[in-house]
Order: sequence, then C-alpha cells, then structure tokens
Amino acid sequence: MKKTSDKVMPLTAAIEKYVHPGAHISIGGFTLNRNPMAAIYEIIRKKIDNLHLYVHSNGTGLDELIGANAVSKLEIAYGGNGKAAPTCIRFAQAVLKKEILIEDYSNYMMSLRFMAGAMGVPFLPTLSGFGSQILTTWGFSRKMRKNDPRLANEKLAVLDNPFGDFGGAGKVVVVPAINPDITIIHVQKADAMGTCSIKGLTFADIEQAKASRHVIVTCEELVQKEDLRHNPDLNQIPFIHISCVCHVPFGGYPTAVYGYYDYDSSYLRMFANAAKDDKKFKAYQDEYIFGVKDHGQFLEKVGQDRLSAIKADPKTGYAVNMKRS
Amino acid sequence: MKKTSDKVMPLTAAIEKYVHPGAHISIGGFTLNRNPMAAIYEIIRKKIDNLHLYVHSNGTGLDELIGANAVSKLEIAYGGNGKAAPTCIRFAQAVLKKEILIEDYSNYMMSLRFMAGAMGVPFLPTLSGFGSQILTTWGFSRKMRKNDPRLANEKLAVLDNPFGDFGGAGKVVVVPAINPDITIIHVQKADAMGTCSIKGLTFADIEQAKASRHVIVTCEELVQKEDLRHNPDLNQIPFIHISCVCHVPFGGYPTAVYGYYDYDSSYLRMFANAAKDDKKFKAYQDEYIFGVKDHGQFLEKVGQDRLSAIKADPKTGYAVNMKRS
Amino acid sequence: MASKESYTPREIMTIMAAREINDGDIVFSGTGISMLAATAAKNINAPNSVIFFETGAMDSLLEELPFAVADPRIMYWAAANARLTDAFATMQNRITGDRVIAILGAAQIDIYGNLNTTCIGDYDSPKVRFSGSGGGCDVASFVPRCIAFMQHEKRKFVRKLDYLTSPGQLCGQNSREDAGLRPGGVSVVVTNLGIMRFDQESGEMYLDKFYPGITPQKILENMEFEINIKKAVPADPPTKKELQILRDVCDPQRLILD
Amino acid sequence: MASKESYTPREIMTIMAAREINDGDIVFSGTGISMLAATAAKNINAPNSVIFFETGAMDSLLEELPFAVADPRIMYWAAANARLTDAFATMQNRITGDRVIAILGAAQIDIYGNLNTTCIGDYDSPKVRFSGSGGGCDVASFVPRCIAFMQHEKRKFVRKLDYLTSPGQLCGQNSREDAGLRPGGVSVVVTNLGIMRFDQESGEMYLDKFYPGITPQKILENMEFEINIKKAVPADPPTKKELQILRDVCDPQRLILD
Repeated sequence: MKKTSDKVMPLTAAIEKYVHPGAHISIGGFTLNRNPMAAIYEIIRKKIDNLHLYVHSNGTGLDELIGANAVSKLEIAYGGNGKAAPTCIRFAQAVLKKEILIEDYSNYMMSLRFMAGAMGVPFLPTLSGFGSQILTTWGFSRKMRKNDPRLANEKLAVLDNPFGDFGGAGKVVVVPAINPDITIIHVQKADAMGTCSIKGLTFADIEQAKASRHVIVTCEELVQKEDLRHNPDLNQIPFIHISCVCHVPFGGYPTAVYGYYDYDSSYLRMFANAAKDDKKFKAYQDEYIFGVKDHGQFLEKVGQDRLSAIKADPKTGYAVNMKRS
Repeated sequence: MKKTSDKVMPLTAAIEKYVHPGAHISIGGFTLNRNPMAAIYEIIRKKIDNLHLYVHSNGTGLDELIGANAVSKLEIAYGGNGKAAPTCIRFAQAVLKKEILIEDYSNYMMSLRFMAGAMGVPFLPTLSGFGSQILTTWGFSRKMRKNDPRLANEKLAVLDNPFGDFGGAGKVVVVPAINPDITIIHVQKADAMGTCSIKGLTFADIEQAKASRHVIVTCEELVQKEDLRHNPDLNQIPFIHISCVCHVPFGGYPTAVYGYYDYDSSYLRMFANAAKDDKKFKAYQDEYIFGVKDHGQFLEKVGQDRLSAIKADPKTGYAVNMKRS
Repeated sequence: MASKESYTPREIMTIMAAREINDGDIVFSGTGISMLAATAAKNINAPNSVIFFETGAMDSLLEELPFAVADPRIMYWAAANARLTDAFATMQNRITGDRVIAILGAAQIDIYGNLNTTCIGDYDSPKVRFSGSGGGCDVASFVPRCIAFMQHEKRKFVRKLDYLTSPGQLCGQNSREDAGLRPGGVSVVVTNLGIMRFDQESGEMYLDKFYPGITPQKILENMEFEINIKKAVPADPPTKKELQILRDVCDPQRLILD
Repeated sequence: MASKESYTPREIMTIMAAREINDGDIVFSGTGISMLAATAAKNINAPNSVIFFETGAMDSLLEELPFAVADPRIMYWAAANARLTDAFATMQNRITGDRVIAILGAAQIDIYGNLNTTCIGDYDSPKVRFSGSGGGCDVASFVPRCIAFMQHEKRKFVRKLDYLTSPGQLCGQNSREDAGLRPGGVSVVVTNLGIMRFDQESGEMYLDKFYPGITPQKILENMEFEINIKKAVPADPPTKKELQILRDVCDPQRLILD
C-alpha cells in the first residue's frame, strides 16, 4: 500500500491532475535559472490554455508558455532572458498584438504579493512605486477584476500610515496577496513527502509555494527522507505545502540549476532566434516540444554532448569556462 | 593596519561603545536558547540601566537583565524559561512592583514588528488579536509614546482592508516597526567582517539584526571568511548589517547553543531558586556576575565539569541523555 | 466495553486530547503534557499527524522530550528549521492553517473559551503576573480547532477573565466573526474531570463527557459559571492499548506522566 | 594632467560610473556594463565596496562575469544567498539602504531623471514593449543615489516619457517628497558623451561634464529637451592606470568591453 505521505507521481499525471485550462498559475525560478521547464513543456504538449500566469522576473519559461498561446492573462515585473533576449520576444509580441492582458508590477511588489499569500494576509505594504505609472496605469479592467474572486478589486492601493509619519513614511503602497491555484517549482532535491532543498538563491520560490493551493515540485534528485533530515537548515519548504513530487532530472533545462548544470546559452539563443519569426517558431515548437513525447525524449534530442557541456563544476556550482554567447 | 572590514573587538569594548543607558535594545534567542548571555552579564557588570528592551519570547537573558534593574521599559510577548520557570520570576516581580513599564504583544506581533523594522516599512499587517485585550489594553501612555520618537504614537491599529474582503479579511491589525538602537545576538559562527552562520532555528534573530541601527554579534567560533563562503546558503546575515564581532566561546551559556552545548538546567534551576528571594538573588549576582571580571572567569567559576556535561553530541546537536530537571 | 484499567488523571487527560487529533492533522504543540498528547496521537490514532512548534521546527524526531519550544531537541531531524514568522504564517495561511489543531494551556478560561495567560487582577496593578501571550493569542486567532488543557478548578473556570489574552468565541453568537476573526479558537476543553465543547449557535461551553467516577454535578461545582450538562455522556475510558502505548512508547521514563 | 590615452566610449562610460562609487558603498548591480563599472570601482577607487544583486546574493566572488542577475555565477562564494524579498528590504531599510548606490539602464529618461523601461507608445496599445520594471521602480524608490547608464540619443532623452516606470525627481521641486518618496532616484546620468546631474532645488538635469572631444552643444543636439550647460566642465579623461585595470583586471577577455 502506498503510504499517504508518498506524493511521488509521473510529471504527466501531475500536470493532468493539477493544471487546468483557466487556472491561476505561478512558476518558480528567475529569468534563465531554475525554471520548471519540464513541467512547462508538458503543459504546452497538453495544449492547456487560458492560463492566468503570475511571475516576478521570468524569461525562458514565460516565453515558452506565451509562445504556445497557453497564457491569456499575465501579472509580471520583468520579462527578459539574460543576454539572449533582454526583452522576451514572444512576450513582447503578444503584448503588442494584444494576445495577452498584462498587469505590470515591480519585482519587489510581485515578491511581496507572493509573500502576502504565503503569510495569509490580504496585502503587504511597501514604499516602492509612488509617482510611477505602476500605481496609476492599470492593465486589467475593474470589470475583469470583479468577475474573478481570485483577483483583488484594485491593482494596488495607497494607505495613510496609521502611526502618523512613524517610520519616516506618511503613506504606504499596499499590494494584494496572490494565492495561485497551482505553483510549479523545480528544485535540486526533494523527498517522497515533498520536503524541498534548494541550493543557491531561492528567488521567491518559497513564498510562491507557500501561497499556492496546490504545488507541483519537480526535482533533480528524489532522495530518501533521511538524506534531507541531516540538516533541516538547508530545507526551505517542508512537505505540508507540497501536493506532489515528480522526479525529473534536467527538469530545469535549458535554464540553470545551481550545483547541477548551467544554462544552455546555445539553446536560449536558438530559441530567441526562432521566436523572432512565426514560421521558424512553429518549426522550433514542432521539433523540440510537440515532436517528443516527454522530457526524456527532449533531452535525447538535445543530446548528451550539450548536457555534458553545461555540467556544473562541483566547487563553484556552474560550468567553469563554459562557452557562452 | 587594521582593515576596515575587520570588526572584531573585545566584548567589554563593544558593550562600552554601543550599549548606553536609556538605549532601545533587543536581544536574540528564545527562552533558554541562544541568548547572548556573555553580553548580558557584561551589561549588568557595567551597571547600564534604564534600557528599553524589546523581545518576543525570552527567558534567561530577560530575567537577568530585569533582576539587575537594567530595564525600565519592556515590550514583550512571553517571559518564561522552560521547566525551570514557566513565568520568569524577576520579570513577574518587577511587573507587580511596577519597577518596569510593560507593553504586551503576541509572539507573532513582536516577530512582525522586527520584520517590519528589517523591511523598512512602518508596519506590517496580521489577522491576530482581534477581540483580545492585546488590542485594547495599553501599558505605555500616549504621553510616553509622544515623548520618544522611537515609539509609535499607538500600540497598534486596526485598518480596513482596502481591497474589500479580498483575502477573507475585512480588516487587519497593523503593528508598528521596531528599529532598536542596538541588537545583540549570539551565533555559532561569524567571520571578522560580521557575516553570521546560525545553526538550527534562527527564531527572529535575523529580523532583529536587520532592523537595528547597530548590531553586536558574539560568536562561538570566529572563523575565516573562507569558511563561511563555501556555502552561502547557510549564512543568514551578511556582514553589512553588523557593527562588531566578539569572539566569546560559551557566550550563550547557560542557554543552549545548537551543535555546541545544551542549556544547563542546574544553573537555570539555581537561578530560579535564587530569583524567588531578594537576599538570595543578591548573593547569586554577587557571586556569579559581579564576583567575576568577565565571561572567562564566570565560566571558570561554573567549572569544566558542568561545561563538559552539557557538551552537544555532534549528531543530534544536543547533549544526549543529559541529566535534566 | 473497555476493560477496567487504572490510570492517573494526567493519563486520561492525555488520551482524551490525543483522541481529538485526526490523521493528517498538523499539530501545534507546546511542551509537557501537550507534547505527550501529540506523541500519543501519532502512536495510537493519527500516524500521519505532524508535530510542529511556533519556533519554526516542523516534524522533528523528538528522540528526547523537549523542555521548552526552543529546546535544541526539536531542531534535530526536522523536515525544516524555519523562522518564528514562518511558523505563525503556516497557521495564518488558510491553505495550511485549516489543517492545524493546537494544544494550549491557560490560567483562566471563560464560558466562551477565551483564555487568560497574562495576569490576575487589574492589568495596571496585577496580583499575579504570568508569562503573557507568547503565541497563544496568534494560535487562537488563526487555528480552527484548539484543545485547551485545564485543571478543573473554580478559580480557573471564571465568569470574567482578568485579561483576555487569546480569543475564543469572545461573547458568543457572531461576536468572533464580527470582531474580524475567522472561525476557530478553543473548540474543546480537556480537564482532569471531563470534556467540554462549545455550542455552534451560542458559542457557550457545554459538558460533552465526564470521566468514570466523575458526575456532571461535581464538574459544575468546580466552575464559577454554569454550563449545559444535558448532552453530557460518560467518556469511554482509556483502553488497555492506549494506556500501554502511552506508558511504554510515549513516555517510558515517565518524564511527564509522573 | 592625464596622459592622452585612447579609449572606447564604453571604456570611458565605465570609468566615469566607477568614479561615482565611494569606498564602503553597497553597489546594486545588474549585468553587462553596470557589473563592469562596479568591478572597476572595486579594483580602482573603492576596494571596500560591496556588490549585490536583487536576486539576493551579497558580495559574490564573480570569478566569471554573470550574464543575468540570476546567473549561477553570482551564487558562488557569496557572503549570503538570501531571497528576493531580502534583497529589496536591504534597500527599503534606511539603515542599509542609505549606503546603497545603484546602477540602472532605461529606454527613456526625462529632464527629472524619471525612467521608462516598460513600453514605447500608449500602454494599452504599445509600439514597443520592453521587459518592464523588474527591480528598477523599487530601486529608484528606495536608493539615495542611482547611476543611469544611457546612450545619448534624442529618442532616449525625451520631453515626456511614454511610461514612467522608475521615479526620479518626478516633476521637480518637492514633487518626489510630496508623492511619498524619500530623497533618491537617479542622481547622475553617464552617457557616451558626458555626465549629467540634477539641480538640488529644481530637480532638473544639468550638464556636469563633457568628455574630451565632445562639446556641450553636441550633447544638447542629442536630447529632446534643453538642459543647463553653464556649469559644465571638461571631464578628466580616464587615466592610464584606470584603463589598465579596467582592461587587464576587470575584463581581460573583453566579454563586455567589446
């Protein structure tokens, strides 16, 4: 009998179970690092669409999802992918063509919104953004906000400081909590119960996971419970927050996973080149996403040579002297 | 020439430099764990008084400071010291005798107040405390609050949720930030620049340090910078927040320091017994605090046997099968 | 029928509290008897329950009983060692918070399950001072189910609290919701004499169960206020198996049971 | 007098920015040329400056130049790897925030040092879409001194921004304070032609320095709006030593300089 604490399932089943058309979804990682790419490619293969996507700074995962027309609404601080695409190409195009509705925040605001969701408070305050159009220019209409109870009735609000000018601030900006239906993160190690250990920067993954109704974890290594218990200080997310665990080595590829592999800058450049042209982009998707049945086949297509070339040096956590462009 | 990045100084000089009568101070740790005891004994020996003390749950350090009449004002959630004193004895007595002014909050509220200070916002919201007297019964007068710009004009406040009932809350309690003049924490490892690595639970030490104008770190081990750089994931406080570093082995004694030593329950019991009686308590202080010139002499008085008895087992981090009472 | 085992008041209290814990519950625990009740539940009826502490440790191994919630014994072999703010967020957050059951103690309780852990007498000139809220007020604000452990004495079951530290049903009816709180607070009181619960409508305490050898009348005699005893039934006494596990597995050294 | 060295526009920009960084400053850096300026400062004039990233890494070793602020290269040998929320709190908090100097870039800048990194054209029907604020708006809100790196072109120095992403002096005078912001925002603009600062009173940009071979007039010709050039003086050209360190120590592989 499967223990109730065992949450391991195949990635395809996890996406099937938790990611539905129209879902409010958030994905972990930052631009070209630790994006849950295997899960994202599976969402695309399953043609799940109409997603409401929440990210702070994202790049690779964001542009694949938008390029696949999976996203209809987007709340975001930054859409860029490092040197390969200072502004994400399909993202920019979708905004210009009005294929997605967008609501712009700052990076701190988006992080605070996930944090508010994780804390269980309706909002958090910041002193960021006064005077900027982030406060005054809204992407989502009031009507749209009213029709979805998962959205706050306002993009954000300004409150007087109830303590006068205590703390050197007469007023604060408050940003509404985000509690996604589903968050997907990719981590270095997880156990079958779902406890996660992230190596290197955690970005806002911890807050995103704790804010979410359901959480899919994909992991490089599925380890024994004991392996994670030796040092609980290195485990950022205890199992109670996690819905299911999928063991997907190279599940962050082509983004970097600290201590395991680097980003594949040739893949990111190939993607960026394809993204500039609709026909080329369709060919790219047909070959690399729809042309394979799962992440394993995708990695076979990429080939062992490229995976070896990005292998992380155990000391520094990245591929030392890797050819980058 | 001493490098500007070298912040190491003797504990007595650090207390001299940063802890002044009337200072607003916070101390790290929780009840009987990782209190900065060496620093606290030094404050007492220097007869620094009129302190405004901020703690969440504290025990050993709190009761020593109050017993020494060092504290005139206290903001606190919990004054207890585990099995030895479910309510801190000198603390309770000082409240009854009105020797200290006290303002009661909850543990989460105090933690959020440090967090607000660390974040640089005037307040943070919570859904805790509605209907409780923590909201309605104030210990500090409005006049006192008005006379000290370091205090908010109100103990706390209730705000309407600007997003309606979004997040399932029509209103929130907001608690004002704390930015102490000085915070003292005791950690397992620090380097000369002040970067800290805490093992085991961090309680609210990180927030307390980041909220504070000055921070004294006492550490079990003063390590080379290189020793802390191998795994930055284990360093919770980077050096930019730290004013000075004092190398004080057993600096948390008689409280526990995870991975190094356990609490000394016989000392805590001896303290609790002495605390019940003014004469006995004076004798205790004369012997253990004023009768020694520094923490080194204090430890000599305690004796190697007792220090050996509480030595932590390297696997579990505490003294396995230690006699406790 | 349960066999007639002999047991101490502390043993029956622990077992009655353990029975309140469901499999899969996240158990917010203090030390002492609450810790023992959580451990008993895990070993008897709720193997997948998870114990956690306000200090931030989740699912610690607890090879030795901790003497405080900051005891280093709770830091070993945990799933994660987090911060104080994380621990409370776990309860304030509805996604995880609704799965939490908490065990609290208090110096005074009233008919609405409000708790006092602050002082006896006037707040400005108290006769007795206790430790204060700690996490009590937070937990009672956030968590849908709280077990209060109390000694059944008149001075503890009082008509009016000297200080309301942790909110229960406040003054009954919709007053908890009106004040801004979600449903929750103390939902069951486990004493040395019996088990009290709260009426859904009125928010008032009533007697649910009385222990073997105890009468509802005796329970009323040990309270300052009157409660409904009409629904009260005898409690099923601790079973042989429950007692055996409690004694042999949970506290073989009788650190807390004695 | 500095000797007559030859240098590229990128080299002089980097060195001019590096000179803005004081010893002990905490430098908020992006990648590319801002990273190089931070490294140059550390190697030339501010050995105790500390580089950090919005992603949470503090004082990373940077043995290889990172290509993004989430590049794994910034995670190695840092003093601490924290969270996004921690990085921004470091700047929002006055105790540490006032010691931060930030380096930003933008698609458009106006006379008050407000920045646009969001879009060209109307927000609802843009002609060009950029990456968005990222941390830009936060940094410009929190940090007392920001260096803006810009190419000196008319389409970038505009009379009116298409979207105000990151607040500078807003509309001058006390408008920044009136809006709820602390003093801060872009305090110096470093371009391929010269260096602009902002008048304390009016909040308006003025020409502080023009590079060798560049005239104030040429600078005006490359802007949509007029600025005061009366206080402008020639910039001290990069010294031999500055150039040597920049080239040989900071970017020997010319990953960014080329």
